[in-house]
Amino acid sequence: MQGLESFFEVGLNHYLILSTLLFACGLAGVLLRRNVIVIMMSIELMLNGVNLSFVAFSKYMAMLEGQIMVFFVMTIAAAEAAVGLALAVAIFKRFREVNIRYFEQLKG
Amino acid sequence: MDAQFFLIVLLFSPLIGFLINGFRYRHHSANVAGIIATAAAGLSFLAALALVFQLVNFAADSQAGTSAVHRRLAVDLFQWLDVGLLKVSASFVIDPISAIMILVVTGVGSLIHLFSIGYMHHDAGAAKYFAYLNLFLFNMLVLVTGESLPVMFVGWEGVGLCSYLLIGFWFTDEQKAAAGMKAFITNRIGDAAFVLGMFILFFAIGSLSFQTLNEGARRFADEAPLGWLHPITLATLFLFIGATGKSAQIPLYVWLPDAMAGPTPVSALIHAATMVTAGVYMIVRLNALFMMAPLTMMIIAIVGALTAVMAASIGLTQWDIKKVLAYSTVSQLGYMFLACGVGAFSAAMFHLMTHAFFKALMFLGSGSVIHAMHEEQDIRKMGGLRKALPITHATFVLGWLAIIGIPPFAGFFSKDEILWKTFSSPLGHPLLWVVGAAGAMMTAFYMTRLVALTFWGESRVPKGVHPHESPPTMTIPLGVLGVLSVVGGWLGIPHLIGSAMPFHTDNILESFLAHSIVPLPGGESSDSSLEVGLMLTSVVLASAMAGLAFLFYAKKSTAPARIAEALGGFYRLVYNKYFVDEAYFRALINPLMRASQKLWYYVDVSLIDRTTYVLSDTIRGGGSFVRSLQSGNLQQYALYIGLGVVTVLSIILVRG
Amino acid sequence: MASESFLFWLVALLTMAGALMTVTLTNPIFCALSLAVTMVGVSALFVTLDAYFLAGVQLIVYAGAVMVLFVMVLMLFDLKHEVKAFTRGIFSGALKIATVGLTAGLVSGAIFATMRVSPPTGEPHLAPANDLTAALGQLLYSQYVFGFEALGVLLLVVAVGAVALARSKGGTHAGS
Amino acid sequence: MGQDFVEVSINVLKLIVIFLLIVQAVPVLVWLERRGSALIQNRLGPNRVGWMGLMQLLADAVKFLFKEEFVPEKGIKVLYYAAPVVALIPATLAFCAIPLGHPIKVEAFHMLGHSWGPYVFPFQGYDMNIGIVFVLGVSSLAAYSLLLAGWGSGNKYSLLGALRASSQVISYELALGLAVVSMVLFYGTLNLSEMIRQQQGVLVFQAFGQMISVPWLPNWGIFYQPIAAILFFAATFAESNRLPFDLPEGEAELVAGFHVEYGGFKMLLFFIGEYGHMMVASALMTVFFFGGYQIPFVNPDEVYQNLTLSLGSSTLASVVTGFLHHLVFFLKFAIFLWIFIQVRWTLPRFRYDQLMDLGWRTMLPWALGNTMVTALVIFILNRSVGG
Repeated sequence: MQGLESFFEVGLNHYLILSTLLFACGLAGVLLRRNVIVIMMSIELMLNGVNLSFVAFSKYMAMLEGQIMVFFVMTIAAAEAAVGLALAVAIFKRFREVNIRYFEQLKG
Repeated sequence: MDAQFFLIVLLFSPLIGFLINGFRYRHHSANVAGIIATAAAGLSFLAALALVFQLVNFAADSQAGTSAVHRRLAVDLFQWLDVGLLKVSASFVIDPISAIMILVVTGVGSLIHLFSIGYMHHDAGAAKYFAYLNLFLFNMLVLVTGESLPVMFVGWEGVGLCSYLLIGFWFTDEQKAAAGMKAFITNRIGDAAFVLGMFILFFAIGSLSFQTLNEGARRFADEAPLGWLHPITLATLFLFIGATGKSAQIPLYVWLPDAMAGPTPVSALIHAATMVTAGVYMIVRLNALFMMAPLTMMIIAIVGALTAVMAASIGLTQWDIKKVLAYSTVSQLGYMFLACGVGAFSAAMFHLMTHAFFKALMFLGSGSVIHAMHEEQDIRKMGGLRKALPITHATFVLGWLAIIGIPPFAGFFSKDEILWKTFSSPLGHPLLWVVGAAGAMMTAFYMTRLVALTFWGESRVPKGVHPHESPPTMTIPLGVLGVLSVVGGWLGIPHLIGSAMPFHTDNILESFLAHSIVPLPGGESSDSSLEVGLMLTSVVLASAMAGLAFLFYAKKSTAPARIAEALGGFYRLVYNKYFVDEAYFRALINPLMRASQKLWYYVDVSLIDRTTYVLSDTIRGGGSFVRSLQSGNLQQYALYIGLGVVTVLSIILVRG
Repeated sequence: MASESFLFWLVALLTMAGALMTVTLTNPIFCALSLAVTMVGVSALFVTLDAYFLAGVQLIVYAGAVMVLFVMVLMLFDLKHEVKAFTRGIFSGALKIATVGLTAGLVSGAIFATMRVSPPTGEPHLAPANDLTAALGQLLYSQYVFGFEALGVLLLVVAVGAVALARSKGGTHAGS
Repeated sequence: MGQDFVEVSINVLKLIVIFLLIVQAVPVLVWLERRGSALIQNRLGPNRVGWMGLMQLLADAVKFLFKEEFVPEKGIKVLYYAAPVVALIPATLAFCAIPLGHPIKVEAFHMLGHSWGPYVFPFQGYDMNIGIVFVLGVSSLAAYSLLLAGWGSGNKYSLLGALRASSQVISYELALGLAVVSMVLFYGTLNLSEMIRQQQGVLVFQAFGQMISVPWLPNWGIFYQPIAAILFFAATFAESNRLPFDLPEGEAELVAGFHVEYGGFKMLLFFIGEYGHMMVASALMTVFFFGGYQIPFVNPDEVYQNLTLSLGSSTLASVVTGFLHHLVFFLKFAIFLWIFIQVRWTLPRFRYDQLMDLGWRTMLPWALGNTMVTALVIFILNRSVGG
C-alpha cells in the first residue's frame, strides 16, 4: 500500500529523484558522447536537472531563493551555450567535424 | 595661496615637463624641448621662491625680533605606505635646510636648463635629454623636500637613475655607457648601506620621519657616549656610507670623475651642484641624530678631510679640463663632510650653496670652452682663450677667485668658516685643520693651473679650430652664476667681519638655520684674534700657491716638468689617481669575479645542477606516468570529477 | 490530488524519455529536438511546482532561444547520422557508466535516507502565484542585485566573446 | 480546470471553440486577403464560387485535402510530418491565453436535482497570472516548426529558408520582448485581463504633481507607450514572417522558403500557423494598446449593471455583456488583421541584411531606450508619489 501511496502522493522526493535521473542522463552524455554539441546539450540537461531540484526545494521549503538561483543558472547556461557554440563553430570551420578530441590541442 | 599649492607646483611642474618631452621626444626639436623644460624648471623656481618667501615671512609674522623661530611648512599629500607598523605618508616639508636646497636646485637647475638649450642645440636626442633633466629635477626636489627617509629614498634612487641615464646619454660610445654603469653600480653599494641604515633606524626608533628621528635621537642622550655597536652609531655609519656613494667620498668616489662622460651641463647640475650634495644634505637633515653618535662624526670628519686632500692632489696632475673640475668637486665635497663631521652643519650648508654657484659656473664655463673647442677637453691643447671667449673667461675667473678663497668672493667665506670650525669646534682637531689647509693650498694651485693653461699664456689651439664665444642662452647663465659666485658668500659673513662692516650684516644664513640645527655641545669658541690669524694664514697660503701656479703655467716655465721628474714615482702615483681604480679591481672586483666563477663551476654546475638533474629525471619519470592521467581528453577529466563526486558522496553516506 | 499526480507522472515520463533520447540517439539533430522536448517538460514541471514565471522563462530562454540556437548550428553543420557517436574503450566506458550509475544511485540513496529521517512536509507554504512573481522580482532586485548585475556583465562579455570567436576564421590556422 | 462537471465541460468546450475559431478564421482571412489584394490592385479576385467568391474557401479546402500525399526522397519523414503540426501549436496555445471578452458570471441554478454554480467563466481559453510570459514563451517555440520543416524536407532551399526564418524570428523576438517589457513595467502586471482593466475610462495621468485628464481620449496604452506600440507591431510582422519581412519565402531566391516541399493539407497547416500568428499579434495589439475588449470610455461593469436592470436576469445580462464586448474586441482585432493585409500588399520586401540591420541596429536600441526611459519615469513618479 505504501508504494501506491507514493504513486499518488507526489512530493518533494519525486521531484528530487527525477532531477537526479536527469542529471545522471546528462552526466552519461558528457562522459560518453563525442560530439561537442551533444556534450553541451548534455550539460544543459544536467543544469536542468539541478534547476528542477532547486524549484522543488523552493516550493517545499517555502523559500524563493531557489527560484532566484534557477534564474541565475538559466542565464549562465545561455551564456555558456553561446560561447560553446561559438567555439564549436570555430572548431568546425577548421576540422569540418565537431569531435571533442579536437579540443585537446588548445593551440587549434 | 597656501603652501600645498606651491609645493605641488614646485614638484610637479618638472614632472609634467618630463612627461611632455618624454612622450614626444621623437617630435620635439632641441629648441621646443628646451623651452618646455626650461619653463618647467623656471616655474618650479618661482614656486620655490614663493615658498621661501612664505617661510621667511613666517618669522616676521609670528615672533618678530627673536632669531630662533620654528620655521616649517609641512604638506601631507597622501598616505603612501601602511604596512604593519610602518606608516609612511607622502609628506613634504619646507624648512630652512630644504629651503636653501630647493632654491639652489631650482635656481641653478633653471640656469643650466637654459644653458643646455645652446649646448645641446645640435644633438639629435635633445628632447630626451631635456626630459631626463626635468625628471632629475623632480627627483631631486622629492629628495630634498621629502619628510621621511623612504620618501627621500625615492628621490635618492630617482636622481641615481637620472644620473645613470645622463652619464650614459651618448650610449653609443661604449666608454660612456660603461661610465654610466660604473656610477650606477657604485651608487648601488651606497644605497644598500642607506637602506640598511633605514632598517636599523626603524628598528631602533620605530619611525622614519625626520622629525621623529631627530626627536627620537634625544632618547639616547642618557646613554652617551654611544659605543661602536650602538644602533644609532651603526645606523648613522650606514647612512654615511650611503652618503659617500652619492656624494663621492672615499672609498666610493671613483665614479664621479668618470661621470664626466655625460654632457657638460649635466656635470654642472648633477655632478657638481646638486645631486652629489645629497649626502651632505642628508647628514645635515639628520644632524640631531648624527650628533648623538660622536664616533660616526669622527669618521665623517676624517673621511672628509682625507677626501679633500687626496682629490685635490689628484687634481694637481690631470690634463682634462673636466677631470680637474671633477676632482675639485670631490675635494670640495670632502670639505663639506669635514664640516659635518666637526658639527658645523650650517657651514656645510653654506659651502654647499656657494660651491653650487661657483662649481656650476666653472663647469658651464668649461662647457662653453669645450663647445668652442669642438669637444676638445685637454687643457694642453688650449691656452690664450681669453681673447676668443671674453665672457666665459671673465665669469670663469670669478669662479676661480671664489674657489681658491679670495675675499670677498663666495668661496672665501664658506671655506674659511669650515676651516675655522674645524679648528675651534670641540669635535674638531688642529690636525684636521692642517689637512684642510693643505687641501686649500692645493686647490688654489690646481685651479690656477687650470685657468692659466686654458685662458692665459700662449695659444696652443690646434690649427683648424677657431674658438668662438657661445650664444646668449649660454652666456646669460654664466653671467648670473658669476654674480652669485661673488655675492653668494655674503649671506654668511662671519660675525667677526660682519661686526666690523658698516651695515652690520650678521651671519644671516646661520641665524636662518639656527632652529633646524643642533648647537655644538661645547658652545662657540670666540677667540677672534686666532680666527683672524687663521683666516689670514689661509688667504696668504692660497694666494701664494696661486701665484706659484701662475708663474709655473702662465709664464711657460719648465718647473712643473722638473718637479714631476724629481718626484718620479710619486708623481706617477698621483697622476694615475693613486691607482685606486686598479686597486679596486685587484682587491675586490677581480677576486670577486674569480670567486664567482669558481662558485659557478663548483657549486652551480657540479653540485646544484647535478642534484637537480637527478631530481628532474626522477620527476620526469614520475611525470610521464602522471601525464597519462592528464591527456587533454576532456571527458576523462569529467570522469575524474564524477569519480570524485562518487567518492565524496560515499564518504558522506557512510559516515552520516 | 489524483489529477495532479497523473500530470506529474505524465510530464516526468515525457521528460525522462526526452532526456534518454538526447543521450542515446546518434543523430545530433534528434538529440537536440529531444532535448527541446525535455526542456518543455521541465517547464511543465515548473508549472506543477507553482513556479509559473520560471516556467515561462524556461520556455523563452531554453526552449525558445538556446535550443533553437543548437538546432540551427547543427543544421548549419549538416551533421547526419554519426558513425562514432560514443567514446572508444570498453574499460573506460564501463567506468564511465559505473560512475553515472553510482552517482545516480548515491544521490537517490541520500534522498531516500533523508526521507526516512524526516519525511517531506508535503504542503507548500508559498503565497499565490501572482504575488510570487512580484516577490521574486523584489528578491532579485534587492538582495541578489549584485548577482544580477554580475550576470548582466557576464552576458555582455559573452556576447562580445561569442561574436569574436564566431567571426574568427578558424583561429591560428587562418589561411593555412 | 474547474470545480465540477459543468465548469470543466464548459471550459473544455471553450478551448475547442477557440481552437476551431482559429482554424476557421484562416479560410476567411485567406478570402479576405485575396479579395483585399484584388481591391488594392484594382482586380476582381475570386468571385466565381458562391456569393462574392465565399465558397472558394471550401473548394480550396477540398482541394488541399485531396492532394497527393508525398514525402521528399531525401527528407526525414518524422520531422517532415511533425513540422506542420508543430506550426499549429504555438499560435493556438498563445491565442487561448488572450482575453476575448468580458468574463461571464453565471448565477447559481438548479438542474437535474442538483444546485450548480455560481460560476465565473473568463472569456478566454485560460486565465493565467503570467499571461504575457506564457504567450511569449509559447510563441518562441514557433521557430521549431520552421527548422523542422526546413531540415525535414531535405532540400537546400528549404533549409536556407528555415535558417533565415528562425534567425529572423529570434532577432525580432528581442525587440518584441523589450517592447512587452516596457508595457509590463507600465501596467505593473503580467496578467492580460488586469492590463485591460487598467485601460478603463478616459486618459488620466499624473504629471507635475497634478492629475491631468484628457476627456476626448480613451485611457489606452498607445497614448502612454507609442514607441512600444510601433516597435511591437513591426516586430510581430517579422515574427509571423509577413511582408515586408517575408524573406524566408523570398520566391525569387528561395522558391518558397521552408515549405517549398510541402503541399496539400500540410501546407494548409502552415497557413493556419501563419495566420494564427497574425491573429495573436493583432489580439495582443488590441490588449496592450487599444483597451482590449472594452468599449471606449465605457466601463464593462456599468454595462453589465445597466443590462441587469433592463433584462432582469443577471446571468443573461452577463452573457450579453460578454458577447457584446467580444464583438468590440473582434472589431478592433479585425482592424489590425486588415492592417496586416494592407501592409502586405503595400510595402515591398526588405533585403536580408536590411532586415537584420533594422532588427538589431534600429529597433533593438529604440526598444532598449524606451524600456529604460519607461523604467526611469516610473521610478521617478513612484518616488515623487511615495515621497
